[in-house]
Amino acid sequence: MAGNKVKRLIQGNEACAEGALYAGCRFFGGYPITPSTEIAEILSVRLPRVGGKFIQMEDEIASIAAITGASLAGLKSLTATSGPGFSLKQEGIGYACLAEVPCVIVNVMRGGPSTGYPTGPSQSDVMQAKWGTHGDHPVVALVPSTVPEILSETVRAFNLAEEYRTPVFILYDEIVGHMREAVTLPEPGELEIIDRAKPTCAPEEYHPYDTNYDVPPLAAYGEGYRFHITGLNHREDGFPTNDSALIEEGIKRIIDKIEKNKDKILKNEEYLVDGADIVVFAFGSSARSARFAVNKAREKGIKAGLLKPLTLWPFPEETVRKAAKGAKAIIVPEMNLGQIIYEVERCAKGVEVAGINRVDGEPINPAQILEAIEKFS
Amino acid sequence: MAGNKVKRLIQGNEACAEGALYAGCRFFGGYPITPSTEIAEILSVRLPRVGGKFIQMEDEIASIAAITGASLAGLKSLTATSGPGFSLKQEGIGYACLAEVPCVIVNVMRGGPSTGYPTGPSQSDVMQAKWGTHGDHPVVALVPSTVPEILSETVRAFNLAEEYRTPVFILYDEIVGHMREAVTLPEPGELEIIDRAKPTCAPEEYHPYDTNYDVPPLAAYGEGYRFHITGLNHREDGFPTNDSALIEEGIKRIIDKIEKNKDKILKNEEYLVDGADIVVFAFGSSARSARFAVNKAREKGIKAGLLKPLTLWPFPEETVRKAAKGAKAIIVPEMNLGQIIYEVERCAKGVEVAGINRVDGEPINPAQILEAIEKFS
Amino acid sequence: MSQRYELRFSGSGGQGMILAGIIMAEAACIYDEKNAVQSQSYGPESRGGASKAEVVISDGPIDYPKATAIDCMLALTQEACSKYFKDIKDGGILLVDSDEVKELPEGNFTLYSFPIIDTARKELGRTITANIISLGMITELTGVVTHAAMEEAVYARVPKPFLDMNKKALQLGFEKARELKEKKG
Amino acid sequence: MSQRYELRFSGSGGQGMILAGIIMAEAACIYDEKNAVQSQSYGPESRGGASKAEVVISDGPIDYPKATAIDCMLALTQEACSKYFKDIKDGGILLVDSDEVKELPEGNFTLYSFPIIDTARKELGRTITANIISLGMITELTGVVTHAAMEEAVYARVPKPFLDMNKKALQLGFEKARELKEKKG
Amino acid sequence: MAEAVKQLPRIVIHEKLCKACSICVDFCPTNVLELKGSVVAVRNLEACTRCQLCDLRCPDFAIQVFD
Amino acid sequence: MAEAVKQLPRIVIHEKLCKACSICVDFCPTNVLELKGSVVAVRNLEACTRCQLCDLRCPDFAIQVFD
Amino acid sequence: MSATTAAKKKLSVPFDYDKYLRPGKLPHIWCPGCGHGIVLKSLLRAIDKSGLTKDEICMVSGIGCSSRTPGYVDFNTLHTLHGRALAYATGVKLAKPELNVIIVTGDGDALAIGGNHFIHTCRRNIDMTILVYSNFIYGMTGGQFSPTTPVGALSNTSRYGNIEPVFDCCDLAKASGATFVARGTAYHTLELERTLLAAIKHKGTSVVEIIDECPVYYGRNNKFKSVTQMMEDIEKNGTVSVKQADKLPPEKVQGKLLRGILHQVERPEYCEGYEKLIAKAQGKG
Amino acid sequence: MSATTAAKKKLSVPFDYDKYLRPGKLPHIWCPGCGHGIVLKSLLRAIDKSGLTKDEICMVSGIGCSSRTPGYVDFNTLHTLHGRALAYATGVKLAKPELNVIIVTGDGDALAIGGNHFIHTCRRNIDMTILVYSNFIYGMTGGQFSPTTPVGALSNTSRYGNIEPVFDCCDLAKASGATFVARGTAYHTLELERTLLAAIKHKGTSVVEIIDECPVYYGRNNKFKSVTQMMEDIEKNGTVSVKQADKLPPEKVQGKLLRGILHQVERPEYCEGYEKLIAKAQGKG
Ligand SMILES: Cc1ncc(C[n+]2csc(CCOP(=O)(O)OP(=O)(O)O)c2C)c(N)n1
Ligand SMILES: Cc1ncc(C[n+]2csc(CCOP(=O)(O)OP(=O)(O)O)c2C)c(N)n1
Ligand code: SF4
Ligand code: SF4
Ligand code: SF4
Ligand code: SF4
Ligand code: SF4
Ligand code: SF4
Ligand SMILES: [Mg+2]
Ligand SMILES: [Mg+2]
Repeated sequence: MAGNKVKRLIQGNEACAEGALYAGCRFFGGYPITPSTEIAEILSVRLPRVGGKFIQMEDEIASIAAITGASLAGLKSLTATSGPGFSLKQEGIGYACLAEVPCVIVNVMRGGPSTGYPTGPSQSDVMQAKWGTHGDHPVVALVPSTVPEILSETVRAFNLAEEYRTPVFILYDEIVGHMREAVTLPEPGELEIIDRAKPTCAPEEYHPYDTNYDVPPLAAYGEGYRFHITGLNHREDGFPTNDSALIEEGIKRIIDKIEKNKDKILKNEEYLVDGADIVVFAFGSSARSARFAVNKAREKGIKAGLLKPLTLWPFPEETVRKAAKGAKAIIVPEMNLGQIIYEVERCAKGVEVAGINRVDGEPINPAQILEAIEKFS
Repeated sequence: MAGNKVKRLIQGNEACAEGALYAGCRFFGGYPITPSTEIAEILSVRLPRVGGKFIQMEDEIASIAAITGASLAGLKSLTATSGPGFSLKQEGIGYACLAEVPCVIVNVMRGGPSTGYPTGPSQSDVMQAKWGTHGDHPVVALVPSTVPEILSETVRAFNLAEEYRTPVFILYDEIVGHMREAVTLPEPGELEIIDRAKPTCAPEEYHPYDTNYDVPPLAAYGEGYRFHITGLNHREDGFPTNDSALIEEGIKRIIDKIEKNKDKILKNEEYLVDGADIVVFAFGSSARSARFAVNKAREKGIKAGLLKPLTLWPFPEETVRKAAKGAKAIIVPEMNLGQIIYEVERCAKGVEVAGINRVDGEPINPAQILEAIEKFS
Repeated sequence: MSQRYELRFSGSGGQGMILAGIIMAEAACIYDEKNAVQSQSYGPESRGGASKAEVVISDGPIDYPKATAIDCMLALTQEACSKYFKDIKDGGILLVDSDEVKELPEGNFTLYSFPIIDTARKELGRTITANIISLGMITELTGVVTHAAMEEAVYARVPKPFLDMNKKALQLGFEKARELKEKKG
Repeated sequence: MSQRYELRFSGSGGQGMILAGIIMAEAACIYDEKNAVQSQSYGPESRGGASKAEVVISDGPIDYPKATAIDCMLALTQEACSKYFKDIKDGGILLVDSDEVKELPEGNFTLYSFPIIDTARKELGRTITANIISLGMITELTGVVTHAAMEEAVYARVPKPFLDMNKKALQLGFEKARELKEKKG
Repeated sequence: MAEAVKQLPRIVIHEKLCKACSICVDFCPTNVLELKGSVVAVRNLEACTRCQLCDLRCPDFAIQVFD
Repeated sequence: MAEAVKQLPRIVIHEKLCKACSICVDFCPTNVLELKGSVVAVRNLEACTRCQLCDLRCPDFAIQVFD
Repeated sequence: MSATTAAKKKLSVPFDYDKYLRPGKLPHIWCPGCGHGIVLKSLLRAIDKSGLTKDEICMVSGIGCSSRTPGYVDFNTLHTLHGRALAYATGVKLAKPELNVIIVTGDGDALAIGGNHFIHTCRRNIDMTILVYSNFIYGMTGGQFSPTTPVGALSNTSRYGNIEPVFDCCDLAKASGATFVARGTAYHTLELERTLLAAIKHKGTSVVEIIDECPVYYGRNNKFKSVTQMMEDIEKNGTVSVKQADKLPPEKVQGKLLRGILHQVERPEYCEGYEKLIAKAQGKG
Repeated sequence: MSATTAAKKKLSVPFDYDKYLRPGKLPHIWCPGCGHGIVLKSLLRAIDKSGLTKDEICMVSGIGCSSRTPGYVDFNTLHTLHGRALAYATGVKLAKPELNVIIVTGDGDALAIGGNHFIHTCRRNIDMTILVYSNFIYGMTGGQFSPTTPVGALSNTSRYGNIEPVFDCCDLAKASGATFVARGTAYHTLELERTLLAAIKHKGTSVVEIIDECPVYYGRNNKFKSVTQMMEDIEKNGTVSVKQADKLPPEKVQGKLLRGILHQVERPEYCEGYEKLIAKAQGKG
């Protein structure tokens, strides 16, 4: 036991709730769905203890709406769901993107499409996270693969949401969500906590989409700044516009604020990637299997490495490009029928890219990955 | 005027309604939304005249549900919407994919994200059409760019839906939707009409997901075949299963039925592509501007060509690869911030790929495209 | 490549500019053997304020559907005129209502000014016929569609009880434009 | 690479197999200085029928969280035993309840059979303590965690009023396993 | 003439806001207002009772009656 | 003994279906049934009134009473 | 126990449920003591009495434990999305009005996520029979409170006692326009059968709220000793028949839910209205 | 015309709407004669009387012509998604209970796509004031029938006459649990002001259905000669005040909508309930 710190064996979903509380989340709006429900259940008990609010809304659409409203009233807000609920939330996600409302949305991925296989793990909503809502919009998505990572990435998700005034997704599969691992709970002050910038100007001068900033400060309702928020394309001052130039400027800015800050948002783990012949690009629980396989391959003398993104969106294009340079092949194991491989293929020009896929509710096992490594080595 | 045929000047949305009626559509469930509403308005008048049913549901979710139910009861069914409604329908679309229910979904694209720019044209829901719902699923999407094409592609959409027992999207932008062009209405028998295969076996032997077929026949409710349909992963007989192998087999089959028949589903128009130095890959109203620009470029002696997909999903990978072979560059004009260009980049390895994008509610004009052609030539 | 001919009908909501555009397009593509594409201002604009309809006519296929270099434009209000005239191409035609459009725009085009609405009111008793008079004038001034095609197109579109009135309006348009042309001569 | 040790606790819903897994994992990663990952059967299985919990223990990081080559497995019912024993690795250990599991599986592993539930009933008056007895036995048989760690883990998890009973159950487990081992020699 | 001069109300019409819907005209109990082209106008100020109904029902914030 | 032999009902228990919820046991007006391990069993057939309540309330299609 | 006497007379031979069950599907997934199985049996008996053939019935459901019902019965069956059963059913019914459409749905499915389709279906008065299985909990997801969970009750998301007021499903149905509204319980199984038969026979939207029990999540969370106790406390003693309610002193009725047919009126049915619309459109009206 | 007398007394100086309007935003987008502007004015006068400051008010809306209101007023304003205003508002209110939340929504926004949030908000009895602008049509999308369009009425999607029965918004609100339910019209502008003031002051969910007019789509489709005629026929002659209804002969009330406060009761308010829950969770309860 490290010092006075509390080390506990907890489930992934529990770690998510702990991370949210640590990050300062004070509002949860959700609707139960397997396999994410524990997050709601835990927060229904824990939030009131810290003066926060938990509300079980009538559905997922209402949930994303409620957290958006709560965030605009000043609270760090969270919702958690799974595939079907994630699909339902898409319109509301687009709203939060365009209106630039910080919030965190967890999707504990289960088998799809449709009701699918509610208790089976999956990684098949990762492209949906990028393209699920209509219209061009910014996307930030984090993909932890261990229980401690769920905690720390949840904190990071809130930080990114606040810093960039945008919804942030946390995507992990049922395996990681329900698995128990030891976590040392961070003490207050141990992890950095970022709060959204609030305006310092006079209320009359406040523009919620002030183009002098990449990320304009966000006032909270009821604190003297009487501003307007809309899901229509709007001007700096928040009011709707039909002016083509302003419309384009507005949409571009919300995308640029992420693009420009990619360096700060991206986070990858590289394990033996330098000089590797075979690079495995894997995230979530597949990354665990991949690391296992990479170790086995190294034992066999194969120069394999693991590139594990923690930020999946924006996509680590440069990192993949670099890793692809020296490599013979990139292997992309995913619990879906091939999604992120599209991105890898796009970035890793010239190198063989091979997917390992399964959608049967079983994890991709190390043996499958090892076999592929051996084949390409 | 060609013979006795009726030639009429009609709007794109009107052509869609005409196409649906011609294809045998007898059920429309929808919820009004700009700029797709005319389709509903016209069908509310026309469907009852041919004994069909029009119902305005309480929202878009109910609309996709109602057309799925109606299709299972044997009627060819349609819904039409725009971005926000398309987002809301995503869960129901996944259901129809997994349950393999033929139906047609029109998205007349407007400016997004969120409520965005309701009266402005856009092409920014094309990736959503592929990835909008959770889980792996088949996608067929058609992208007409003229009023007559809207009519004929609507007929084709119904045919594909019926032939492959799957939802089919028709995506076009507000410009094409509201533009008027002359259309010669096809006479009965002039265009092929495909109806879904119905079972011929004894009711006791009927399996709605019979793996002996790529596309199993679909009985209609109330005609003696008492079958079960679910959005859970299911067995051949339609009942839910937790058997990993069957789950994977089921999902793969619905994807394979499209993959295997790609040749029959894909449709492209190639205009001066053979031997072209610069290929413009464009769809919808952007393809109109592109053809204009290509002609201008040819006048200037530049070997430009236009590759215009009518089927956008599945993506014409081979066609793009082939076109890329001899070319110096591929130009992808889209009324979004870069979506289909991802696919083009993925397929057109080695060739320069450049996007022309705008999201200001204005069409991409020929001059923009010409400029790009000149730049790369 | 075949020749594009671009027309823009502009005025305020309720003056029948869209109908005028549709009739022009129908005259071209149904009654003459040409191609035509008609499009219109949509959205917030359609609720009052300036309103416009565009028609592109050609012998060949029409790709880009919007007007960019206008051959002939009609403006029934000052607002519409000022807002939209800039796209008229060199050598094009601008027809305006002389009572409404007082600030005449300048440019390298032929300007015709005529009290269209007033004529509609005085000669036909209904200002709404101004759009049909305009169609007659434009047919005469541009020759982009035949008189016969325009006649057929108008007769097919207007409701029976108003047929005579509109027939008159169209003929009046032909006539007045002929006079104008002669004057310019 | 550091050594993985894989355990599987299986029985039927309600026998506390998941709790057993959690306690084992806690003994390893909180009270011993090892790493542990615990996972469990989920979903339809969790409604009656066979139930299982898995624990992987290692000195180093644990990547793949599921059991593939099991070092030690417990089976409290025949159904669980037959369903899950196949993953036991060569040289592994299988501990079964001798009253429940009559069809003993064959394989290259050491089999211990003991009336765990009956002992729980007779010696402690409550069959639910069978899982704690089992934990004692497995600790003794495998040595994968220290006795002290297991004691701490059990004491931290069970509610106060039942502490004594569970202390006894654990000690009983240690003891009975020692006897078994000695018998096997 | 010897009578106290009856002070007339002041009716302010914001012409830029008036959309000529005619609600104020039709509901004015004493027919004070009329539509003139595309805006409302005062026709008969004398008759005004200051009832404010025109203001109350004007959807466009376009008419006000001051005492 | 000279009395007409009272024909007893036949209570069929589908053991594979019974989930031992005890509803039939608890609601049987004459205590005919009992729980034995993980299934229900007939304890006192004589007392059965053929009221069918056990069947009617069994959620699992697990018990039937034939006359 | 009036059920006893009724049962004595009618059921000397046990009802043959197998006629309506799909072979090989039992045991069902419901937990020991779950009321959903009891309700299903009442429904099958009512269907049997209705004289409808299996081909004439289409059963539609959403997602939830209760919504698993269609998998077990040998009708045209459609297991849809959470909350959306009624919208799918509307499509089926309008496309084939000759089908007799029965919807089985939970309190969460019908009244939480599905509330909008619920009120709109009632409004349209489309001829369907809707069974709402009210067990005061989301069973399928493991015990979170629902719009019918009593104030103060415990659940996995109301550990401090639920503070959300409940819907009265029957009031809501009536205010929305349903033309047949009734309530039954799993305990009153023969009465429920009669109520369901009347609901099926009614032309227009029929809503029957059925109070049943989730011993696992609602029962355990709220310290019920047994299923039997739940059924006694909630279904037997917590309700009173409308027929008796008038005759009883107010204190015996207060705070209890009424059972039986609570509302029945005639109004034009939607599909019939649509046929008239078609006639009009075709110039035959 | 009792409004006349009332007006005479109170309003010798015209009300200064500018105090609450954002500068430079007029003219608004509403068509000539649209009732939404009239309603807004009643609301602003009611707010003025309530004594609330502009900072204390948060106005939330969905999508529709009526939902454009927040853009014009100088409060904390939130223009959300079609149908979802109440769910956003719930988040705002729960996060900052000291805000006075007012929702402006259309009959389509509130009762068609937004029906579920409507009934659940009423059920929770969260302290908000909901104005439903009922103009019997989807105005913003150009005139399709809505859940309040009368049977037989014409619209762009009911050219043969609407066959869908209507919701009674007030009945629905009451059955769902709203503790203040009222109706007003744009015509009865001073009465509406009083009703809205009472609604704002009420603690709990207040619903006010406001009958107003869409001359462009509902009016033209249904052959009304003018806005004035619409207001006379629908708002003036089509309604009767609850206060007078009792005194009038039944034939003068039948078929008319009641105006005024139709239902008002006290029940625990949601945010207050939540404060108690927090106290309990923190061991202070
Ligand atoms: C869109 C969506 N949201 C959430 C869920 C998760 N879910 C499944 S069933 C259910 C509630 C079931 O409760 P109820 O309808 O009362 O049925 P019961 O299980 O109690 O019979 C929920 C929340 C889902 N499947 N889909
Ligand atoms: C998800 C979604 N569906 C549909 C629409 C299109 N839409 C915008 S407003 C509206 C109806 C407005 O009617 P109502 O709420 O009655 O307001 P009104 O315009 O009549 O004041 C519709 C259908 C939309 N914006 N979003
Ligand atoms: S105040 Fe009254 S009388 Fe005077 S103009 Fe206005 S409505 Fe007419
Ligand atoms: S009511 Fe207002 S907008 Fe209408 S005419 Fe009178 S002043 Fe003009
Ligand atoms: S039929 Fe009646 S008396 Fe006989 S066992 Fe069943 S419940 Fe008991
Ligand atoms: S009611 Fe049925 S399931 Fe329950 S104990 Fe009796 S026979 Fe078994
Ligand atoms: S969880 Fe509850 S509702 Fe679901 S089957 Fe079990 S007892 Fe029934
Ligand atoms: S369309 Fe109707 S509701 Fe909308 S602003 Fe115009 S009149 Fe008002
Ligand atoms: Mg329930
Ligand atoms: Mg409306």
